[in-house]
Amino acid sequence: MSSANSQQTGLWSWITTVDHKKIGIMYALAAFFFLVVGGAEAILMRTQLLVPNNDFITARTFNSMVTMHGTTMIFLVVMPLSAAFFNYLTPLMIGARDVAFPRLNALSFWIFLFGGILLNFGFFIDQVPRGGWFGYANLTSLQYTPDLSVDFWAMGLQVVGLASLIASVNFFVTILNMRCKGMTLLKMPMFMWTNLVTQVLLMLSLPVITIALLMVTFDRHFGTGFFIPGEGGSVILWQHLFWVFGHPEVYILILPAMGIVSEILTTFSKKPLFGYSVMVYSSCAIGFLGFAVWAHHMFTTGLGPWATTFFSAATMLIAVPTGVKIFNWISTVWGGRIRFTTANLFALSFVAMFTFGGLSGIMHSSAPIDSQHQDTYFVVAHFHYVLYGGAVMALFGGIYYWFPKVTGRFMDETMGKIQFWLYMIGFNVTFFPMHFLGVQGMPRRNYTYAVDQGWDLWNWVASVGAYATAVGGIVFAINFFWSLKKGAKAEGDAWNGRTLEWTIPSPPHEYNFGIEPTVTRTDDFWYQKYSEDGKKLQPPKPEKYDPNDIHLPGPSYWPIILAAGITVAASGFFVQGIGLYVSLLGIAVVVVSVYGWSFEEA
Amino acid sequence: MSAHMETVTGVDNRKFAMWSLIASECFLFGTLIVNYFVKRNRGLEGPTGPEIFDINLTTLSTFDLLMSSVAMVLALHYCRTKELRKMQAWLGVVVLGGAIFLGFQWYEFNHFVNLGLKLDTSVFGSAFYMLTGCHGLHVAVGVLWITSILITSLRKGEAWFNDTVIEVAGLYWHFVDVVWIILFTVVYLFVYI
Amino acid sequence: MEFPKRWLKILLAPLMFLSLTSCFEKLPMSTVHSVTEWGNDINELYLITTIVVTFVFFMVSIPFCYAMWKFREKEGDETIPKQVKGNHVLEILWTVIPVILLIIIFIPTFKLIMKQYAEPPEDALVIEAIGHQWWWEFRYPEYGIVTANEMYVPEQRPVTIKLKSADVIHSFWIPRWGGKVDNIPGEVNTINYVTPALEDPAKADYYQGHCVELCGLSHARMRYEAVVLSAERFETWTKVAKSPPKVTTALQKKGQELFMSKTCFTCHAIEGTAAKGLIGPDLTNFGDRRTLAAGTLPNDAEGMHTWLRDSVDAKPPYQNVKPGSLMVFGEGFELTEEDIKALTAYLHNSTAKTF
Amino acid sequence: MSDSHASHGGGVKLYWIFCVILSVITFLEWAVFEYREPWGIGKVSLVVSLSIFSLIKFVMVVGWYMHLKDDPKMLKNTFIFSLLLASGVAAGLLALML
Repeated sequence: MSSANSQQTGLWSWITTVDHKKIGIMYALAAFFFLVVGGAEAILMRTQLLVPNNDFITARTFNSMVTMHGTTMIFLVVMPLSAAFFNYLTPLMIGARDVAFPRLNALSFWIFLFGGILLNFGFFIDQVPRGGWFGYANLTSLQYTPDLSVDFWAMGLQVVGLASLIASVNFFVTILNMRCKGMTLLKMPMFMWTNLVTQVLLMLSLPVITIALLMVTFDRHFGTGFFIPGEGGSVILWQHLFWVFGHPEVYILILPAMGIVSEILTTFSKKPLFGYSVMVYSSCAIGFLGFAVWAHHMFTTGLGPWATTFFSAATMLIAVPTGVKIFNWISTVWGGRIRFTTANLFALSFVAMFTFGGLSGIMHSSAPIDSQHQDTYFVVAHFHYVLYGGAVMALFGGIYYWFPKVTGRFMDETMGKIQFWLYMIGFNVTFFPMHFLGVQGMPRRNYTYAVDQGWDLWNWVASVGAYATAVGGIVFAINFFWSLKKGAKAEGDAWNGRTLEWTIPSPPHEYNFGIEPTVTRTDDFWYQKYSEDGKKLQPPKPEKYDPNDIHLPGPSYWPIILAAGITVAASGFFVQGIGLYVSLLGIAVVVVSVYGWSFEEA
Repeated sequence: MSAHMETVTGVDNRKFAMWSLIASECFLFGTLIVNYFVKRNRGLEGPTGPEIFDINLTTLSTFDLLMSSVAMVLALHYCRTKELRKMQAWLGVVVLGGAIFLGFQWYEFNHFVNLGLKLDTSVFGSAFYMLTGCHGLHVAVGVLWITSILITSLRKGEAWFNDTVIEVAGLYWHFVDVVWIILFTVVYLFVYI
Repeated sequence: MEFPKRWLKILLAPLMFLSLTSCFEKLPMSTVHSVTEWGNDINELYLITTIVVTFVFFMVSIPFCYAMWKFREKEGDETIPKQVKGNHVLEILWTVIPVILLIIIFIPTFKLIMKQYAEPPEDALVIEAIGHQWWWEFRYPEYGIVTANEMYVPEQRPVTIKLKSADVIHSFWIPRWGGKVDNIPGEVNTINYVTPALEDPAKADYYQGHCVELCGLSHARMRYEAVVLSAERFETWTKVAKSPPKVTTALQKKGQELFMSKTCFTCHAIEGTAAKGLIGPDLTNFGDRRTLAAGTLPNDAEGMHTWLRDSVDAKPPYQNVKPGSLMVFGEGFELTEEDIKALTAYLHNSTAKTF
Repeated sequence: MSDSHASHGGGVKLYWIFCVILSVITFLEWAVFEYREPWGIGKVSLVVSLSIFSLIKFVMVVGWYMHLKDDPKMLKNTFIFSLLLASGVAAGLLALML
C-alpha cells in the first residue's frame, strides 16, 4: 500500500498503526498517565509520613502505596518513557524507514498497555499488591498473603516483561541491521549505543524474572514449594533470582537517560561528545558489570565472607566507568558555548544529581557500612537521587529537547524553567533530608513512626518538598498541552542539532527519509553545516524524490488482538471458578491471531 | 514484512531476531537449571531422582531428537537445492521426531505420576516438571510451527521455496535440541552427583 | 538568563551534604552514635568513605560549576568552539585515580568483612532471636528462659545471637550496636557483639532495635529493646525470670481466673502456670517490661487499657495499635473495665523489679 | 537467494557424518553412565567425561547444523557473549546457593 495516502487520523489509525513514531507517542502518553498515578501514590505516602503516628491512610493502604509506587514508577513510567524515545528516535537517528519488525513493535506497545492495566486492576477490587516492588519470597506466599494481590503483581509484571522482551529483540536487530550507508557502529549517535546496551540487558535479564514470577505463581496456585521453607524451598533463591534481574534493571533505567544527556549536552554546548569511544566502552562495561553485582542488595542475608567481598568489590568497580562518563560530560561542556535552555538545565541537573546519587551509592557499596544503611531511608535517598534526580530529570530534558521534532512546536521556555526549578528545589528538599533520616536510623516501608524517635522534622520537610514537586508536575502538564496548540513554530533543525533526526522536517513524514542518507563520520549533519574550524558552510540541497513509490507496511489490527489474548490468558487466576476457561479462551485468541498475523500480506 | 531488505550485517532480520531470542532463552533455561540443581536434593517426601529415572528411555528420546535435528538440516538443504519432494519428506521426519519425543515425555510423566511424583509432591518434583515441562512446551511449539510450514509447502508446492522461513524454524528447532542435550546430561546423567 | 540562580542549583546539594557529616544529636536509633566495638569499626570505615566521597564530589562539582559560569553563551556570540574530540591522558587519569580511591575504601572493607564472619569466642552467651509476625521472641538455651520484645544481656560480654524466623523474613538491627542481619525462615544466621559497658552501673541501659525487612501489615510496629544489665544483676534476673506471678490480692486472683476463662492461655505462656500457648508472646515476667505490643505502647495501666480495648472493640483489619494482629476477641469474650483492671493487676505484679 | 550451500554436494555428506558422530557420542554417554561401576568410573571423571561429551555435541549442532560457523562475527558474538554470561551468572548462583 503506497504511502501517498494522507496521514491517517482518527482512532482506528492509532489502534492499527505500525508506524514507530505513532507508537512512540502512545508510549509517552501512557507513561505520563502512569506518572500521574505513581506521583499520587507518592503524595499519599508523604502525607501519611508528614507527622508521627498519623492515621491518614491505614497500614494496608500504605504497603500498597509503597508497592505500587515502586512498581509503577519503574515498570510503567521510566521504562515506557525510555521506550518512547527509543521508538521515536531509533529509525530517525540511524537513517532507517522503520524498525526491523513494525507489527512486532505495535504488539509490544499494546502488551505493555494491557499489562499496565492488569497490574493496576487490583485498585478496582481492593486487591492492590502489598508485598513491596521486590515481592520478597515468603511474604508473597499464599499463607501470608491469601488474597489475589500478589497475583495481580506477578501476572502484571509477566505481561509488561514480555512487552519489553519483544521490544528489546526488535530494537537490537534494528540497530545492528538497519543502519544507513556509512554509519558504522562507532559512528552512531551516543543515544543509539546506550539504546543497544539497554536492549541487550533487557533481552538477557527478563527471562530470569519471568521464571521467578512463574515459580511464585506456581507456589500460590499449584501447591509447589519453591519458596516455602516448610517444603524444602529456599526463600533466598527468590532474592537471588529477583536481583539477578533487578540490578541490570536499574541500569536499564539509567542508560537511556545517559544517552539522552549526551545528545542534549553536545547540542547546547556546540561541541562533540568528549571521548566518544571511551563513553561507548564505559556504557558496555556498565552493562556487562550489571550482571556481576546483584548480591549487594543482599549483604544482610548472611552470604558468607567471600561472596560479600566479591560483590563489594564488583559494586565499587562499577563506580569507575560511571565516574568516567561524568568526567566526559563535564569535558564535553568545557570550552563550549552553553545555552541554558530548559532541556539543557535538565541535562545539567542530571549530571549534578546523578553524581551525588552515585557517590551516596559508593558509601554503601562496602558491606559493613551497608549493614547500617540497608533498608533505611539512606538507601531511599540514594536511589531517588539516581533514579529521580537522574533518569526522570534526563527524560524530562529529552521531552523538552525533542518536543519540537515530534510536534513542530517549541515548548514554552518560561513555564519550562518554572517547572525545572520547582522540580530541582522540590526534589532536593524532599530527598536530601532522607540522608539524615537514614543516618538517624529510620527504617524503610514503615507506615508510621513513634513520637520519641526524633524523625519528625526531616519527615515534615520531605513531605513539603514532595508537594512542591507535585506543583511542578502540574506546571509541566499545562506547558505540555498549551504548547501543543500555541507553542512557537519549529522548523526541521530546531536546536541546530548534530544528528540525523534534525535533517528532516518536524513533524517528519510518515516515511522519515525520502532518500536513505549516507553518513561519513559521527555528527555528520554538524560537519555539513560547519567546517572543521567552525566556518558556516552551505548545506547541500536535499534531492527530489517521489513519495509515491515508497513502500510502507500497511496498518494491522492483529497486534492489539494478540496483546488482548495474552492479557486475557494471563488473567485466568482472577476469575473464580471459570478461570481455566478464561485462560483457554485467551490462548485460543493468541493462536488464532498468530496465524492471522503470519498470513497477513507484507 | 522485512523479507527482501539487504541488511548491514548481511543476515536477514528474522534470522538475527531468532538468534537474539536464543541468546535470551539461554538465560531462561539457565535459571531453570539452577533452580533444578538447588532443589533436586531438597524434596522432603515422594520418590527422588535415582529411584525413578530410567536412563534407557531418555537416551532413546535424546537420540530421537538428534535425528530430528539432522532431518531439519537436510530439509533446509533440499529447500535450497529446490528438491520439493525431499524437502517435504524430511520436514515430515522432523515433525515425526518431535511427536515421538513428546510421546516419550508424556509416557515418562505418566510413569512418574504413577510412582507418586506429582507436581506438588516435593520440591524436587516441581523443579523437575518445571524444567522438563518448559522444554517440552518449546518442543510442542516447534512441532506446531514446522507442521504449519509443511502444510504451506504441501499446499503451494513448487511455488514456495522460502528458505529463510525454514532456516529460522530450523534455528529454533536446533536450539531446542541443544537445550535437551544439556538437560539430558544435567538432569539424567548427573543424578548421582 | 538569571545568572546567579543557576549557581544556587549547583551549590544546593553540596551545602546540605556538608551538614550530613555534622554530628547529629544522640537519637535512640542513630547509626553513628555506636556503643559497641563493632559499631565503632563501622563508623571508622564510614568516616573514611565519607571523606573519599566528599573529595570526589568536589573534584566533580568545582570544574562543573566553573564550566557553568565560564563557558556560558554570551549574547550574540555565534562563534563555534573548537571541536575537541577527546584526550587520552585525561581519560587514563580519571580512570586510575578513582580506582586508587576505591582501593582506599576496599582494604578496610575487606578487613571488616573478615572480622564480621570471624568465629565468636567460646564463652559467648548464646541468645536465640526468633522473629514472629510483628513481635520478637528471645530464648536463652543455657538458662531455659523464654521472653519477648526485650533482650536482657550482661554488660561487656561476647554475645552470639542466633537469628531465626517463625514465618516471613525479618531483620534484626540495633542501630547503636551496629550492623543488621536478616532472620530468614528455614535458615539460622548469627550476629556477634561484645555488649557495651554500662554508663551508670546502678541503672540498666536500653538500646532500641527495629525489624527492617518488610514483614506485613505491622512491620512498622515490630520494635524491641536490648537491655544491658550489670553482671550480678543479670544473674539475679536469670533466676527471677522464670518465676510465675504471685497472686495475693483478690483483684490479682480475679485476673488469674480471667486469664484462664478468656482463653488467653491458648496463645500466651506464663512459666510455672498452666498457660502454655506458643502463638503469642511469652508473658512471664511481663511486669518487668517497659513497653507493650513490641514497643508500640508504654507498659502501664493506661497502655494495657488501650491495648485490650483495641483488641476487643476493633474488628480486623482496622485495629489502629497493631493492624492485622491475631489478638482479636470474638463474640462472648467482651472485657469490662473491671476485667481489664484485674488482668493488668495480675500481669503487672509478676515479679520483683530487679532494676 | 540461496547461498553457497547448494553448490558443493559435500553438504549432505557432511551432515550424515555429523549425524553418525552425534549418535555415537550419545551411545557413549549412555554406556559411560550405565557401566560406571564395572568400568570403575569415579564421580569426578564421570562428570568430566559426560560434560565433555555434551559440550562436543553442543558445539557440533550449534556450529554446523545452525551454520553459526559461517555467520558474520556480529551474530557469533551475540550468541557466545550471552551463553558465557548465562553460564557465568548460573555458576555464580550455584556457588551461592549450594
